[in-house]
Amino acid sequence: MSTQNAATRSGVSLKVWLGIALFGVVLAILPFILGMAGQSWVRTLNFALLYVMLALGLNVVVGFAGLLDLGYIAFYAVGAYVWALLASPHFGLHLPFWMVLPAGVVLAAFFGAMLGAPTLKLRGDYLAIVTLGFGEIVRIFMNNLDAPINITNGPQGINRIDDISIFGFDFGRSQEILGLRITGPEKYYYLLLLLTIIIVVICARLQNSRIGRAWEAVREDEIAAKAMGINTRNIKLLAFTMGASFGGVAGAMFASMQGFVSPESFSLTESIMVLCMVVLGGMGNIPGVILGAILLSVFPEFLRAIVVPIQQAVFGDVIVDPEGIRMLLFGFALVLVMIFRPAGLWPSAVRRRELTGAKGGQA
Amino acid sequence: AENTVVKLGFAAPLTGPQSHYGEDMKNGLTLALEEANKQNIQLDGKPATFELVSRDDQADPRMAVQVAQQIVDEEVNGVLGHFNSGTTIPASSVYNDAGLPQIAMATSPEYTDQGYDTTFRMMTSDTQQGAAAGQFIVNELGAKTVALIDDRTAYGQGLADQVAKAVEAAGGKVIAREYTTDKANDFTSILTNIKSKEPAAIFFGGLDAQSGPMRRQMVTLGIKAPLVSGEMTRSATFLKLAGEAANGTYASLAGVPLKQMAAGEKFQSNYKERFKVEPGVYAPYAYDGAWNMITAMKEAGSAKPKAYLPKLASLQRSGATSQNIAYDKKGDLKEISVTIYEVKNDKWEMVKTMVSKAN
Amino acid sequence: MSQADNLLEIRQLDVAYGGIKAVRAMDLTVGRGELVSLIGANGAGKSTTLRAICGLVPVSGGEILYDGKSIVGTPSYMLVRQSLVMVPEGRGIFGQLTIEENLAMGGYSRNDAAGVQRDTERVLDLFPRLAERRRQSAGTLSGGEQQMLAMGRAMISQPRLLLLDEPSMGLAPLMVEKIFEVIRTIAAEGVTILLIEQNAKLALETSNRGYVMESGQIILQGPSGQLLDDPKVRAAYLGEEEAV
Amino acid sequence: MPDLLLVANKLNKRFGGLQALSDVSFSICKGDIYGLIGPNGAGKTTLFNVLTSLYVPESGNCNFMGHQLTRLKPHQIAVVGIARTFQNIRLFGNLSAIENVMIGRHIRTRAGLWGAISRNKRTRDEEAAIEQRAQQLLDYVGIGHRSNDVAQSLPYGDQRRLEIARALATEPTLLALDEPAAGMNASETVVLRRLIEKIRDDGVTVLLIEHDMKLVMGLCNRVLVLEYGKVLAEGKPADVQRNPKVIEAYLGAGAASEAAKAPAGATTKDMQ
Amino acid sequence: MDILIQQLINGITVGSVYALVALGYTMVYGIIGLINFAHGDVVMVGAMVATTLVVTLIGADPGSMAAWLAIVIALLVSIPVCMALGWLAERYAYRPLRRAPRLAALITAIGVSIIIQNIAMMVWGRNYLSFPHVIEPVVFPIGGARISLLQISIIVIATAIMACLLLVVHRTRLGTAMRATAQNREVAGLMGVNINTVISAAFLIGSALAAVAGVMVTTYYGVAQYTMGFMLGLKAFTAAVLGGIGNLGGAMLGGLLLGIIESLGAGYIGNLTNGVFGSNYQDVFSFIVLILVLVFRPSGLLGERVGDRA
Ligand SMILES: Nc1ncnc2c1ncn2[C@@H]1O[C@H](COP(=O)(O)OP(=O)(O)OP(=O)(O)O)[C@@H](O)[C@H]1O
Ligand SMILES: Nc1ncnc2c1ncn2[C@@H]1O[C@H](COP(=O)(O)OP(=O)(O)OP(=O)(O)O)[C@@H](O)[C@H]1O
Ligand SMILES: CC(C)C[C@H](N)C(=O)O
Ligand SMILES: [Mg+2]
Ligand SMILES: [Mg+2]
Repeated sequence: MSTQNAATRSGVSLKVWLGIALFGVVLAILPFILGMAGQSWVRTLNFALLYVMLALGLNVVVGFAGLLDLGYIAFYAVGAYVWALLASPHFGLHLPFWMVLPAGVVLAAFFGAMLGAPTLKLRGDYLAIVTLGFGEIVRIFMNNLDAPINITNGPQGINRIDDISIFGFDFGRSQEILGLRITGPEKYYYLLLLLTIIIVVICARLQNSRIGRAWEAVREDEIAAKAMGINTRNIKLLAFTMGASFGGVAGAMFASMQGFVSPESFSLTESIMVLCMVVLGGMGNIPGVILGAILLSVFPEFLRAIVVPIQQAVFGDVIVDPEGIRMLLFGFALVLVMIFRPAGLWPSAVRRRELTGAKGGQA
Repeated sequence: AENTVVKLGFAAPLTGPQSHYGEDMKNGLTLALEEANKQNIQLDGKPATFELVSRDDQADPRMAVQVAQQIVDEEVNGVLGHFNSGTTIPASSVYNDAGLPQIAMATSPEYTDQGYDTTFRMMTSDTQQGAAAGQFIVNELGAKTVALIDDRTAYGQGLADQVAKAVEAAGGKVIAREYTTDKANDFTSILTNIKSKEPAAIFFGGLDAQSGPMRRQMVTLGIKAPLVSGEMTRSATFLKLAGEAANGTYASLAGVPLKQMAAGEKFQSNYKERFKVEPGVYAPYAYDGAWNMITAMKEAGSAKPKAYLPKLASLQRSGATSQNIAYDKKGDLKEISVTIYEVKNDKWEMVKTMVSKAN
Repeated sequence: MSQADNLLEIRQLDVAYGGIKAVRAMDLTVGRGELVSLIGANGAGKSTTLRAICGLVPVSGGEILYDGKSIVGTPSYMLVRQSLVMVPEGRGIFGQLTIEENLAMGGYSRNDAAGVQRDTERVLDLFPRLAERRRQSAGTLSGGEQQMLAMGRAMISQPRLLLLDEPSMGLAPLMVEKIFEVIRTIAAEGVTILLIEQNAKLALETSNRGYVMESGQIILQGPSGQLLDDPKVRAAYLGEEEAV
Repeated sequence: MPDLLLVANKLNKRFGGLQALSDVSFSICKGDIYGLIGPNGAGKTTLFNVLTSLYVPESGNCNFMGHQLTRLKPHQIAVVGIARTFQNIRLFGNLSAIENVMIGRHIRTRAGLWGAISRNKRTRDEEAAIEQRAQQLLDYVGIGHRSNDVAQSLPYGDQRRLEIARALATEPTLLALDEPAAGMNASETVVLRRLIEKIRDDGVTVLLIEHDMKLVMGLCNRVLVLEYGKVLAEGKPADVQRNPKVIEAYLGAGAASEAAKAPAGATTKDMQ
Repeated sequence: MDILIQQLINGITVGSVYALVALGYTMVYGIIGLINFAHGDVVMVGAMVATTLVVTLIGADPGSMAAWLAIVIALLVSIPVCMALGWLAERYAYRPLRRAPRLAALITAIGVSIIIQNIAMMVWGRNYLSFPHVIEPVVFPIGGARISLLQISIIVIATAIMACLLLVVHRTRLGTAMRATAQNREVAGLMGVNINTVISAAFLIGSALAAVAGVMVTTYYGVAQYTMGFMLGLKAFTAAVLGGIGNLGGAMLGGLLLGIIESLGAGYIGNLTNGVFGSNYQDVFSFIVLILVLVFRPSGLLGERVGDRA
């Protein structure tokens, strides 16, 4: 195995490095290219990156450890609200970036563990419904904790949240750097890109580690995993915490980017959306998950951009409700992709096996 | 000579369950811009053509920021919208960053409380409306004990809170507070609770999709108290959903009935001619909003935001909805009116208009 | 043997999983009333052969004739109605159904309630352990008990051709004897049987003819007695140490 | 007096109305290959499940090198030194053979979250060692050439061997095998027998459930016979297989004579 | 006391509807292990079809036809429509995925749900349909509480249907075949069960129940709209899990319980917490009950605890 890898590594290394370098350059100038078409595309790109983080986090739970989590968005919400509460006029607190972000991550991770604890014994779809419930509980609390003491400001949400600012470098404002005008969304892009890369590296390393293997074992057969001495409780908790902390990072970024959070951004539909990204892209496979997140976050925007113009071009008028068509196409896309690529667009080797290895059954 | 193209951004829910409100607003704006284009207005030294750059925010805060950016990218000269509080507020910071004046629909008070100089309204805020409804309940209906229900949306909760304040201020008492959601259609449990406390009136902050069935269930449960609600309930849908039970329901609506508006009849006939349907509640306000902005531009002789913004702030004009349109320091309308309607014989009928001059 | 005498006839059968060929150019026949055994090492392709006959895996080449008619592509539920019954490897009992319900499933494609009832009683007589636990869910039975249940259930299906995949696996010695007795009884009643067994000695002692399979191919065939004496068979399948 | 490794005392386990184990007591010494036989449904697998804490017994206890097994969680059993295989094979079916064995190394390795993320030298060395050891174990059980094949696609016999390799990866003191020869033909069983002997010779005590009497009688130095959850007999294989109660309940006449032909386990052991 | 009784009546009525919908979830889940996210939308279609029909039959002129006759006709039409819908979804969206990983099927179900909703939106528009007010609001007092004839009908009909279903599943050949297919599809095939037929049957029965539930919802609340299936489906799914998913009795129990928990929750949280929390925490209350139940009984109230035989 390793010898084989080493051989290929030296063989194609130049090409691979060139590829990576090229990819890096593309990533580096992407916002400026998109920015030419309008800053809103940079914002779309930023959201795609946020979803990549979320999908990677959920992938740890669902893809690596095999725990179906339908309430994942709760951690995103926790991250976002921590930022909103600690850096906005709501409590008059304006704590700096390097204090708020860790707080958000830690609190999200803590919620991850809290969710994990009561659900450890549950299997498969029982877990799904409990996590779903958990997600709703978090949302409901955020929607209602404006009384008796106003903590979250309820359905009104929290407004005028601080931008991230590092050593006076404010991510929310446009400025000129070395004669180059760089806008707020563009600055956020680089920050998000950096965070995304860190998360990708962490995920990749975890997957190919002792812990990653323990997750695989739990996913494949929990009893056998126990017999191997794996403390399945801790290992599942770890998956929840890791996944949640990535969600927390994404949430904090969301809050500062938007400047506004309200509970309606953290609905069950969002959780389902992120799950779709993970599964459609290729559960358990990091590149696949990234692909899924990017496609599903951009695809609706893309449809929005074309449905009306196409109808106008073809019929000369908007005949069918554009929203209906857009969602209809989205639904069909989900169904068709799953039918033709049940393991996802870019599946991991293991998932592909699951599909072909139909031998045995339950016995 | 070349024309000055004046682009006005517009965003509202144009798809989804609230899209009819968005369409209504959009029609009102379209009417205003078409009129303006016929008037040969000179801006920045050239004849001006007005264009609407319209975007769908799906009533979703996240989308709202996204489309706000798109509108800014289009280099518009000003913004009309959004519709919901949840979308208007986050989007307003994007417009403020770009220095664009924004005239939004009703929304919760926070919109103009942010300290931005670019935020204005087309009609009353939820505070003003809630206050009127609260006063009506206590003073006109004579209900001293009131139960409140809201749907935990930014709109419903905001409105119910204002009503609560107004009720207490008028000497009434809020004796029960219950909650539902904007997706529910079973209210029997909370109504059973309320019934046991025997309030003289029930106020609901939320949509007609809820208030309709709610009213029916009140009757089934034998609750005699009247239902009072906000503008969303003053709809044909409510009448349809509540059926015979609808009678005895009150609703407050910002503004005055078209017939009583300064130039309401004229607006109504123009609108009908142009769009072949009756104007909705919001169309005349949107129409006035657009004219407010255009008037400010005319006064400044320029469509540049920096140039006409002060003129907008000091605007004083007579429009379709009121003869006395002017903004206070925050961007709220100085003179507002709220009308209360009641269902009688299965139809909405006007009860009373309450005009107040704020500040 | 003429074609009409063969209840099952396999010609040049190929079966593949993905790219891997598990069965290659296999020829095999089972005459009416015959008890034929098929032996071979782990992974030789025995189970795959049975699964192909029952339509559980797609056939990539060749013919399978049952009662003179091709059954390639016929779904398994249709085959049962033609009295072709299989007891799968690993027993395939319905864990959450009771023992009675499992047996009832054996009679699923029969239309004579009285006959099913009679056969059920017979099976319960044959396996008193099952009778003791009629209402227990089958999933809690021990391995051996489950095997008995699977056999009993198949008997209720009134097979003409019975395919058995390792019926002795996991059974206590006494039980193995008993199962083989049952197999002989069934055979004596005129049911044609194709038997896969790891216990090659017992299988060959019980059957009329045998086939030996290796890496997807038949490498030896003949009357069982003859195979039992074959030195290659003795070395490879009967575990005679001196020959290894 | 040989070292006692495991002492079970009056274990009881019920399932509803069924007494699956009643007052089962026995002891295993270091170096034993201890046979566990009995009719189908006698409670052998249940006993395994109780020993490995998958089931909690109603009463009784079980001492293993000073640990009370009944108080441990299932995952702690492997840590104190008991590894097992399953009657219905429970491999990590979609993972490759070598990954299965590498998972077995879990409790004998340490890399944690930080090690995994930073991938420091220690972690890299440990990973290399895990992989190396896993490959060794696959070679040891004789399926080294299939290390990259998916567990599920292996033939039955190889899957059983893989389960053994995976269990050995936890470095057990006691290896509990539940019908390892099921589904193997006689020749393959011979190979398996050599493997078990080798494992014993390498210092691992073996507890073996098997219905193949030739294997049991040839391999074990002591045998425990269960019937209806009760101990029917215990002792040297030669004695057990002559016990008329055992013959009647379990062996049947045929198997008794068959087994008698096998060389007695005790002698094999004495020879070493 | 009156309040308690009233809350129980409220709860049992909604609970009966939840139970009917939950049965559809559980049947499909029991057989193919799929959380059929689109099931709630089938209920919605049932409600929409029924409402449209009743409106057409007697909408303008309440005297034109007996209300009950119109509703029966509506039922007779919406049942086959829903059955066709369920069958189509199974045949073309889920069947190709029988051997696929379970989450793939789950995502497909989400896709199907989106498709049904949006087609419904195109057919019926976004506005709420109103069920005509044709049923005389006959109300019986029970002490200070009130129960309407409609509520009684809903409870009685739902109970009767559920009893029939239990008989079918536990006493008929089809039922045993269903349960066998649920356990091991391949072997069920070897027993002569045409598993495609059996799985289709589960979808057909589930969808028929959904249609009935849809008609009940729209007659009871008087509203129907294209998004209504989502919440209802979610509630019913929760109920199915509460009772033990895959278990018919569990679905019924879970449905009833959830209905009661919700209404008691909405009714009493305020009193219990001294007004700190109110009916806005109703769903939190339900989910906490659910979580507690699952912590102590990990397979739901009546779920099969398969001794996971190692
Ligand atoms: N679902 C599958 N996917 C891929 N390969 C398979 C599958 N099922 C079986 N095989 C392979 O096909 C070959 C034949 O397997 P088969 O199960 O028919 O063997 P067998 O003779 O019955 O062995 P055993 O005695 O172990 O039951 C083996 O190499 C096996 O690994
Ligand atoms: N989880 C369980 N629930 C109910 N009964 C069980 C359970 N596990 C085992 N049993 C019952 O306990 C008895 C003993 O089963 P066990 O599996 O221990 O037998 P065994 O000796 O291993 O048999 P075999 O040799 O056939 O594998 C059987 O009658 C079985 O039905
Ligand atoms: C799958 C369902 C039709 C049957 C279900 N397992 C029950 O009996 O409750
Ligand atoms: Mg086989
Ligand atoms: Mg056993």
